[in-house]
Amino acid sequence: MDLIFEKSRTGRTASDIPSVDVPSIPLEGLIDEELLRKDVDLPEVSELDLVRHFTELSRRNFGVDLGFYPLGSCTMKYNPKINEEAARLPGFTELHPYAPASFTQGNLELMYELRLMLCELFGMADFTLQPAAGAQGELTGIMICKKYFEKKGEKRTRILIPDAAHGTNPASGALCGFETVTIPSNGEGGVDIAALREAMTEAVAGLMLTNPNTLGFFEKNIGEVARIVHDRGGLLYCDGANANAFLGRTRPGDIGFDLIQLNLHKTFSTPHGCGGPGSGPVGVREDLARFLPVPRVIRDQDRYRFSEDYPDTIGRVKAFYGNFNVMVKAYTYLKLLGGEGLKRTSDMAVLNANYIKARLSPYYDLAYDRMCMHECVFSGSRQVRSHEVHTLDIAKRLLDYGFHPPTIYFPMIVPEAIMIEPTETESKETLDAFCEAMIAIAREAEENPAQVRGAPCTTPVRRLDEVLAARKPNVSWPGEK
Amino acid sequence: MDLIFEKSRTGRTASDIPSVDVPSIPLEGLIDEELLRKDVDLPEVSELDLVRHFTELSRRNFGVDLGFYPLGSCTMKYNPKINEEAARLPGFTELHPYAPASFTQGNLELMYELRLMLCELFGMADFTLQPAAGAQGELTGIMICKKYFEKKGEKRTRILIPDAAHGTNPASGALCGFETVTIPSNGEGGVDIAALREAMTEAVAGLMLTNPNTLGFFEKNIGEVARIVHDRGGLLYCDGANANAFLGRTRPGDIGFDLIQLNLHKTFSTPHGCGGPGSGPVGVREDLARFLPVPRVIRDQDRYRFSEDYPDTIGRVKAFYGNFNVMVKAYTYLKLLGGEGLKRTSDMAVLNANYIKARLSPYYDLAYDRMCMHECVFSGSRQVRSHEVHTLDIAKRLLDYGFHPPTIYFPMIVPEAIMIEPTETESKETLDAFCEAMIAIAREAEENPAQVRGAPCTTPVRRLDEVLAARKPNVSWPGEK
Amino acid sequence: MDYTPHTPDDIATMLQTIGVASLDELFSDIPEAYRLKNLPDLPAPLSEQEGWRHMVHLAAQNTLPAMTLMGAGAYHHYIPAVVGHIVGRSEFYTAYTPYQAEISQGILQAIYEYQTMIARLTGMPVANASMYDGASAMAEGAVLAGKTLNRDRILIARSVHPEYRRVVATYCAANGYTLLEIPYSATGRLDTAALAQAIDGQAAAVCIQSPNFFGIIEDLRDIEPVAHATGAFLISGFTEATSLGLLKPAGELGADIVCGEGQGFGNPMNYGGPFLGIFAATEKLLRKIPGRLSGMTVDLDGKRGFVLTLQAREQHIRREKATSNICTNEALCALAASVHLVSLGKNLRKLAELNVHKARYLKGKLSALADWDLPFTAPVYNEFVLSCPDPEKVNAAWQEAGIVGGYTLEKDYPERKNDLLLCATEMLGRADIDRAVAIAAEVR
Amino acid sequence: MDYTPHTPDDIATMLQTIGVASLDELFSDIPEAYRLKNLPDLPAPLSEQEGWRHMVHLAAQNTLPAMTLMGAGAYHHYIPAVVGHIVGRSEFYTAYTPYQAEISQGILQAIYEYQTMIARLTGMPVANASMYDGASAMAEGAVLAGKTLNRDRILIARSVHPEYRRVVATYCAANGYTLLEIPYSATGRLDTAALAQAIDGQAAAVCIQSPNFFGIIEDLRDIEPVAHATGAFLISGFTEATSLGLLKPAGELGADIVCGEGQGFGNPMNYGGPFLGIFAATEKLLRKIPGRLSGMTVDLDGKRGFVLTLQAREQHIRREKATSNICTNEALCALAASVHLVSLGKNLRKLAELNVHKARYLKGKLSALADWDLPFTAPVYNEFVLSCPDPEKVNAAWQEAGIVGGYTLEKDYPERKNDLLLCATEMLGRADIDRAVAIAAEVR
Ligand SMILES: Cc1ncc(COP(=O)(O)O)c(C=O)c1O
Ligand SMILES: Cc1ncc(COP(=O)(O)O)c(C=O)c1O
Repeated sequence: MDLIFEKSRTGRTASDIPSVDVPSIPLEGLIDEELLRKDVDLPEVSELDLVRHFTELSRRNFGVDLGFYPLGSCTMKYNPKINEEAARLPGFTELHPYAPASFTQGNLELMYELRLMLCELFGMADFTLQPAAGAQGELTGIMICKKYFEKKGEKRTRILIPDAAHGTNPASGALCGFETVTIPSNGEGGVDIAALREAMTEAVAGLMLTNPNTLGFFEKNIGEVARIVHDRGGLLYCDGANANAFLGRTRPGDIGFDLIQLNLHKTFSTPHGCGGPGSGPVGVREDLARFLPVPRVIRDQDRYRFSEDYPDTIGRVKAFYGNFNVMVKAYTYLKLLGGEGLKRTSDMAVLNANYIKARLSPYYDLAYDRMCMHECVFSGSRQVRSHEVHTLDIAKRLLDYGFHPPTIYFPMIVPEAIMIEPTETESKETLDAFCEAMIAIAREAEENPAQVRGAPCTTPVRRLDEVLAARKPNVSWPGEK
Repeated sequence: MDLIFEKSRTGRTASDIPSVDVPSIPLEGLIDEELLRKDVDLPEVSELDLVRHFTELSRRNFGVDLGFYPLGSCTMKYNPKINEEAARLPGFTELHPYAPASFTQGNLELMYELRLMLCELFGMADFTLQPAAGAQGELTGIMICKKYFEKKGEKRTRILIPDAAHGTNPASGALCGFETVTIPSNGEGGVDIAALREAMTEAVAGLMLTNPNTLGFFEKNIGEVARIVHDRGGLLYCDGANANAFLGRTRPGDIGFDLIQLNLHKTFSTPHGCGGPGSGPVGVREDLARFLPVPRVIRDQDRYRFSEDYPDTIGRVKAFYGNFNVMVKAYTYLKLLGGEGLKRTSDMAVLNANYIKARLSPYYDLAYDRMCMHECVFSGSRQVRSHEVHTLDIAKRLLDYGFHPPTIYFPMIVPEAIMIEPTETESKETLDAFCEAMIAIAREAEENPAQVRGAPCTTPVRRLDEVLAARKPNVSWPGEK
Repeated sequence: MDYTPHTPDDIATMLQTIGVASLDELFSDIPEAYRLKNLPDLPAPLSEQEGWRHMVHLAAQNTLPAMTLMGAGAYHHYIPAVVGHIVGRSEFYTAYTPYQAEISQGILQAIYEYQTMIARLTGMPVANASMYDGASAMAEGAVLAGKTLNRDRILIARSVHPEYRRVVATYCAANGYTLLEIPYSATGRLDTAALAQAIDGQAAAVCIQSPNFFGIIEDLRDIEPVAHATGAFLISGFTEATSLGLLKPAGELGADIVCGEGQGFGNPMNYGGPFLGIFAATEKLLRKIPGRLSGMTVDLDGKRGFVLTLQAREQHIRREKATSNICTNEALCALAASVHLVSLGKNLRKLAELNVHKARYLKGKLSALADWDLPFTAPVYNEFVLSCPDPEKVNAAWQEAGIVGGYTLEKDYPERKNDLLLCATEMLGRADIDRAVAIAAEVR
Repeated sequence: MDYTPHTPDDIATMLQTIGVASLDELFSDIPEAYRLKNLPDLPAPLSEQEGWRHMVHLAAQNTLPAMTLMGAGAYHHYIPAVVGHIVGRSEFYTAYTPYQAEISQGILQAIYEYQTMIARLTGMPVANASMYDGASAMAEGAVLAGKTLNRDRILIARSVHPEYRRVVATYCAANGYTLLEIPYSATGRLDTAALAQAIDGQAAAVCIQSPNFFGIIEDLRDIEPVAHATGAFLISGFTEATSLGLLKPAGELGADIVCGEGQGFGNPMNYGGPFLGIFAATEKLLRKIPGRLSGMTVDLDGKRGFVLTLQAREQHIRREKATSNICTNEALCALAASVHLVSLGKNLRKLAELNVHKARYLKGKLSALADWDLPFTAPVYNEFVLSCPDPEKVNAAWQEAGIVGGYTLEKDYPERKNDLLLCATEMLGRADIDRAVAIAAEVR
């Protein structure tokens, strides 16, 4: 379909600016003409053009509300509509971040309470709500680690990261100036204890562990892992993006994690919005709280206010207080579910993943054959070997069956990985339909591999030339010229 | 796709009723068990099932926001989003109709002002906002006529209706116990003056005239028509559903119409909602105001309130005050457009219709070849004669081109009628694209009539068996049995 | 602000294609004498921003009630967030009546599902796609009865909502029918003896309401035989849709037409409109009922699909012989009701029970106040009548506290000077009720 | 309330398929010692109705301001109704990052259009799909400069938003960079002489903001040569997106990176978030910039389409060598900005001018009050600094009237004890401004 620029016609408009109701003089008398822009080169369309354009675009997009979205590691659960309604209340949207605290007691109370609920759920002493997403939470966590050792007068330059970790973990470590050391996985998809023991020296700030990890496994030896890290004075960091697996079943703080970042947009059902906004709170054990970013919400008697009075803080990772409006959605969700609902959430998420694992394991190779948590990882190797059908082909073929594909080629340690996270909001019927599609594709791979390799064939565009896109990048419309 | 009943599974639910927080006893102690229902046989689905079901349904529906919708007589213009936002304000949605006037001054002011704006625009002395749609407006208008003659002690039993009229006109007349007499159209698509003169006896209550009429023509001889009706003591009623054609150009009240019903959901851009809700205010000349339905909003000093104190009123056609929330949208629209914007609205609506007429007249027969107002009517006769392609086929083929078809087979006096109302919010580019599709179909009718007759082929279902539907009506799901 | 996309160039080119020199020429059919010389004298146009500010200001002239104790035909219920989300999909709200079935399967299926749910809830085999509201639905029911039976008297219970009675009266007057009101008995229920006396062979219909205007559940077992004895139709109405979740369907108790107000399903009170007229009937009346019907059928390939069916009943085909003049109805309100009903599922029963308990609590507390009494004895759903020394004063006290109080019956029932009709839905928490009672208790 | 659809039957069947006897067994990998015995101690779960009531109550604990005179990094602008309508389409908001291009053409094209509009507005050839906010965008810009040039000093104007400086400082500290603040001159603009003195061959970037924190439009013509003399990057930031409609793009004035806050385009103030980080850069930096990029390409049939491109920059491919760790960004906020920008079109200029006029009017009225002064002389957009005897007292008076007042500069600039930073946007009508001034005039 046409770009909005191609629909533009000189003189059309979808807006009408109020007329100037105050005395005014020509701008040129106020600002040096050389500092003024010549032309605003934006599209000119009517409101109807605009609405049809974006409505049509929306109809070329797939969301959870349209169908099953088992994107591993992303927790694409259903986002209750009540969260959206609550977040649209003008009381929440219309306040300036510097409005006086007397105007914002509702917002402050919400942040304060959300923090307390997260502390209880994860067994941490305190939380900051400032980070805008999981990756920024990681960064914040690693900054806290860094500052912790600085304050102790220790110089630790390395950070350990399992090979199965999400790319943001090493990237966050690096962005904090740490040298990242990869810890291999063992034969069961857990941390290789021997390797960890060897790598965990006094030069190491700690271990960033995703738990359950990106293979969907809970770290069985977590006690041992924690001991090794702590024995060398290191910190145990939890990438909590997979927290949907264990709510009400265990608490990272109890296990020995010193820090954790959460992805509210995964676990607590705030929608992903095609890639944000998110929210990535960071929880810490008692003695690390003094390093948390400022400001922090505190309660004085019955009133809430911000305090900046934390001299050891790492500072700020974001202006203002974090993605407040995302917090409203997560808070609403937590209030509706309570402890009971959250436990059921994880129970059903894990049930769903194990069910898919059980149903598909005759047809696809399992990366590791053991009980999984909220997601399961297959390998498409069998299909490559036997029919030269790759995981990418299987994913694209799923589009023709009306499903969003799983995450593919991640974690990187599984060749031709297919990472399926059904989430708890999906019904058995949906899982069955998905499994049947996967089984049908496995059969197609045998009987008609060309069809799978040629997929998709029912989408608005067919497979796109990514190489061309990268070789000759066109990331901005040059216009008609 | 499956019915929601087919998706139902015992035990699922998308809701959660608050628990009883007051003392309670078993219901059987309160109400005779024989008066209680045994079972609530509604579908059982999760909130996600519900959302996916209705979202998928929505994607099988075509609205103005998706594309051109030139449905003649229906004025499918773009509905500005601001109207929707305004109508969602809790101040407008959350009030009980019997809330004290001190709680509802905003609502009352809105209704009062809307009434005044309509009076000014249409040159009428007063308006009622009570009718829920155009047809109920007609009914109200005819009831007023009836009462008027009753009060005068005259017994008039007939009402005159041109043959081109919308079906609601004769139906409304009949619902008021009038005998309807059809007035033929003249060779130019206007009222046949001689026939009118003959029919307009003292037994006739009046003439219901749609102006511009359903052929899209303004009644040129309206002065003469009014004189004939008034000379015999009759009332001249205007079906104002086509008011989009003349805003700011003329006023029915000035012309000699004694009553008019409007369709706010057409002219004043409140969306049609797949067939309602609408709003059908009725305007009257000074001496008919005493017959309007009660209650009416009045102003006492600076305060607004309802008054029932109109002894000659016809009574009520609806509980409460009409479709208030629809009025909010129309009011918002009127405030944004003002006199200038409304005049431009009609100018562009008429321009668009005449443009389509000019572009398509080489390819399709015009019902009458003259300047039209906001819509133009073709006949598909040429295509039937030459290629046995019917108007229905042309309409269905348009679906494949991505357009909503025009109104077809109406007005009934035009064989194979194709009634096109583009509205003012559509751009020349859209009109051109539509005309090109119509021209292409005219060509297809010559070259490949089977293709046109077999259309549509790109829709979720193909042509549906209407005969079967009427012969063996299935209007309620019997369930699995 | 205006929403036309025409640039000056567009206008010039289009005029040229048409073959006229100016826009004015397009209006030459309007006789000179009637052409406006000046723009209509309306308030100056506003930009969207100014318009929005104005609307927010206007809405703020209303008081959002702290609580609503009023029922009387409009009910304050919780509307799940999914409802607004779905009816806010522009594919639904910017569509017309589904004349082109192939691209309207969405609403046609939704309406078919709505009809099914309404049929099940009312206990009738068929339901239409909606009427304007409960009052006009009852009026159309009465007219249908008159036409079908060719009789010209309509009997209506005095315990039917006063505005419904007025609407029925207005439609009857237009059709030349006489309307007779049947009194209520001491229990608050229809006086069946009086009905038996009033009914005769010219009676086309007996219109009742249950729960009636006093909130009382009528006993159709007593009414049905009397109505049917002379061959009249029994038309059973309701104003409070959620009561359908609890009460035995009128269809199972012998009603010929069940009509009522569906607002309580998924539609806000909206200061009285749009509401949702529910209309259900016996199989026999299928080809005579007013309004749209979505019917299941198959396409050329035998695939299931839906169409507007039995259109031969309707005005656009049958014109003056149509069973009704209804055209635009309340489709989007019906969709909202559908979404709400699907959301509720079997919980509709639980919701209805909650309403009973809340009302009973409020009733109990208020009737325990000094000089407050319960004039009627028959069982109620979520509304009830109380008599107290000065209903106006009580309402004024509530109003002072931001509460929408009760309906003073005296307006419509001069014999009930001290009576107040009150309603309690799930929207009232126990603390709300206690507060309302405390305020009432203070009134001297 | 919970949102799982599992019936007891479902659970039993699924457990059987899996081959375990209970749900507990699924969690057997969690060492016994760490298994919770009790449910988390959270507030009792609420039904949707109760939850909604709670949220409405909580929102009502906030005061909706009568007007907002505060800018300082968050701006009160009118958001056209189309914005909410479009971002409320669930196809957009319930989707993930568009990894599967074939079913994500909607957002990919929308982001491509966003990138184009941002590129045009900033005068840069490329812009990314968004960052968290303006502050972190500037911090990432500084880190990018450091890494690209392999230098470890960052210079930042003291007239950059204090929180942005703090965020840049935090990111710099993590990377071991030193951060040096460059003072402002008496005009309120960057002190270019001080900059010339501070800059050396280790300086990776000069970070400035225009309009700066005092609302003043910087003259990049003076700054650019100094920054580039030693090969440092010129990073030009902004907090008020609508100023882009008026001011010559920093890209045309020689900036290497333009980054800033896009909230003013289509996003409400949201108490500070989510906001929208804008990041644009020179062609040379294309393969190094952080964040997502949508690129145009063709499909197998040669049809135009869009993909996430240059992913080799990103963490999921490059891991520790990635140019940034950003993953989830602010895509929906970027979409809102796009819709707003398309709605505005060339009217963006008119909107910006209106802001200038409103601010000038407010500034003129207040500075005419006794003892009120204008400490700076350089031209401003819609924010400006005023000095007055007691800024706190003025703010308190405004607060009393429901007005969010100005930003007291003393917090961050101890030398500016009497200064108040104020902002006027199109949201203030003349009467609002007059009222605010009248209140200020009363303060003694
Ligand atoms: C395991 C894991 N960690 C971290 C992240 C990063 O989170 P975000 O995208 O919110 O920055 C993700 C997101 O996909 C993840 O799956
Ligand atoms: C000319 C005309 N009159 C009356 C009506 C009836 O209006 P409504 O559908 O609002 O009842 C219509 C609707 O199509 C119409 O076109």
